[in-house]
Amino acid sequence: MEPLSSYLIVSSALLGIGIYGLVSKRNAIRLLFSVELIVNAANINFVAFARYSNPPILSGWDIVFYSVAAAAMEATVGLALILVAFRLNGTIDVRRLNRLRG
Amino acid sequence: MAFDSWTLMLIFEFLLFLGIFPLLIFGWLMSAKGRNAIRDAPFESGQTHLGEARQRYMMQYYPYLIMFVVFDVVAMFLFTWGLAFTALPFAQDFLFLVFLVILVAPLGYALYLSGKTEVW
Amino acid sequence: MKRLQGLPTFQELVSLAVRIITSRTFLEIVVFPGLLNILLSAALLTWLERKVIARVQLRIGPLYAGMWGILQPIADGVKLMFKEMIFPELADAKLLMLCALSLMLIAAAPVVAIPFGDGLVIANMDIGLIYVFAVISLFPSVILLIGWGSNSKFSFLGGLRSLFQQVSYEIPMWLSVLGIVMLTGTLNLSQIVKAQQNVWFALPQVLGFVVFFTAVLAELERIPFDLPEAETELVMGWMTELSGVAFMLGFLAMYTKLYLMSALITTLFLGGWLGPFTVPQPVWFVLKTFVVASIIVIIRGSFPRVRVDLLLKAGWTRLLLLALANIFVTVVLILLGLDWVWRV
Amino acid sequence: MPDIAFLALSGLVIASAIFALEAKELIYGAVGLAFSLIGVAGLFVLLGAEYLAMFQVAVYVGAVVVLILFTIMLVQRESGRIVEEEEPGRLGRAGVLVAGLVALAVAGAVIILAPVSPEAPESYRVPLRELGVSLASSYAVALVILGLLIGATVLGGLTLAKIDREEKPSGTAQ
Repeated sequence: MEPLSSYLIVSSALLGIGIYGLVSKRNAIRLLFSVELIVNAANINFVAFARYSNPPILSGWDIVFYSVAAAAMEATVGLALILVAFRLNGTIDVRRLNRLRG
Repeated sequence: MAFDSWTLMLIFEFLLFLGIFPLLIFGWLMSAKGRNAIRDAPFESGQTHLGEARQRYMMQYYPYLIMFVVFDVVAMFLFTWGLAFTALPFAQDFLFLVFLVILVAPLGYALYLSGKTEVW
Repeated sequence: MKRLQGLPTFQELVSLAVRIITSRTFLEIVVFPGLLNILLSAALLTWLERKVIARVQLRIGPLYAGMWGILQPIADGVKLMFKEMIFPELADAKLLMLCALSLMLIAAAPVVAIPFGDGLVIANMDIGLIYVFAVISLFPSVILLIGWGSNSKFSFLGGLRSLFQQVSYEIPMWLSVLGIVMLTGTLNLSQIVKAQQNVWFALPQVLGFVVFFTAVLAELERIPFDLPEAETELVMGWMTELSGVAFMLGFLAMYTKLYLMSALITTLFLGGWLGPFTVPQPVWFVLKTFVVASIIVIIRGSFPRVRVDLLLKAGWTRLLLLALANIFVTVVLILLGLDWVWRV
Repeated sequence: MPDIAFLALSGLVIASAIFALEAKELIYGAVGLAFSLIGVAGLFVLLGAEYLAMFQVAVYVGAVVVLILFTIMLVQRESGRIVEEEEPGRLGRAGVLVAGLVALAVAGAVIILAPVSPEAPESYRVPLRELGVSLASSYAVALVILGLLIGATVLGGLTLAKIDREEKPSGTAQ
């Protein structure tokens, strides 16, 4: 069985990729991808820590349940926002969405 | 030779892949490759095709999609409840009823909106 | 040459191969509940469907290939293998082939968890039911991608219809089996079959059975819910621009799905491998599955099609309400203390 | 055997995450995201949380990715391709730098500070019924709040996405 740290390295790498996307991408949907990746990095950490405790803690899994559910809701509202932004401005490039006009 | 069930699942999928991937390659290799404007046209009942295929269709059913995402989550939570139903004390069973009742008004709104075709 | 000393000899390799091939696990994966079973059954179902529909419509159906045309599926397969794969201009050939491949992989995956007999299951998963549902829920995205990648209006429209239909009927399908999970307290499909030793779940869960059967018809895109590939409106729906081997894979995937969904209905509601006479368990199971599949086929021969918006609305209102009603019936059953009948 | 599985899965997760962000077409990016999320579900299976893995597959790949694909198809223009403006290379380099620093810092901090308990049980599966019990008892308040969140999502998402007649620039409606 792998050591705990290997899971943590994977999740850190995923977090890094997500932050890279948030910093360098300007397409709203790609920003949403980045957010999802970051949430998943956190979830891996939760499950890994819960699994490697002795005895394993059930709360880790419970929290990930709520985390996945909340992330799905976030994606739903985020995509609706992107849809509205596209309808009003004709683009989903976040650099163009800098005017606060409904 | 006892395998984990997920390993068995992967072995099964891999063998199936080994079975059908050569078929696809075979079909790709055996097929004629000539390009031809008429043959490559998308099927439109024999007519010359007009306009873009990837148009913006069917925004009308967007509420159903949102309800699906929401109810996916709800159903998964309900399955944990169903598993634990007999193990839980009676009062806590009905917590999930509260959980469902909260959802009634938003879903009613979603159904109402999906019926109003003029807002989509 | 020193390193080669450690390598096994040819005879050792052969005996190892023989041992693997004759091992129970391998036979289960490749022959009976596994590959050969589902591929042959799917092929047989294509023939059965053509024959039954022909009888319903006072025709004869396939006749020349083999006895009663039973070899027709093989002839079709050979024909399709040598057909050219034509992809329309601007279509994404790689994406389409990847999607056809993954359609087949997804369609066959549930067989891993379905028990064809007591202990005759490839992987006896504790979460078998949820596994099957999770795998089935991968279909809409693949179909949407096929519709998009084809660059054809028929495909795209069919893909979108299929997406909305599957999405609308997945939730009632999930909720209709919640009653069974509550009664048995397990997600393991073998345990669920064993729980039906006294009474099949079709009786106490009759509402759930009706909802599940209807939702399965919609998931399979069959009449009266065949809007995604309504032949008279949308040609072949999202499969319009698939051809050759890609079409074969998509078509086979649909029939594999039909077979496995019938198997799931049998497992959940009709007592799985259990039966009154001393017939081998897999025979009972396959027999029941084919009866369910034939009923689904006969329904195709006798019902008209529903309009798409009415269909979606019915899924979200009536079917969902029926599924919830089924849950409450189950709660009442448990509160009355009648659930001992199905305790494992 | 688990080592190979772990390496393959983490490779899948990271490679397809990068592909999701770097793919030329947004549709391919969404497919990459789906594969990455399936890989995460595989990691959950390795960690013994099978139900959670199925939850992840059904909710993320079955629902969220479908919604993302549908939105991409709605916002496309010009023969199916989204016109993405060229990202300046400066921004990409800055992104790599920031992300690398943050990832290194987090990895270092987490690994150093992690309370390692080497005697964790070798094989462990989440007991399904206890999971349900703890969801309904210890996290009862969170469950009700989740219900409120879900309701707010439906209301908010639909109110955002529907077209208001008064908002139309033409002003002729009504």
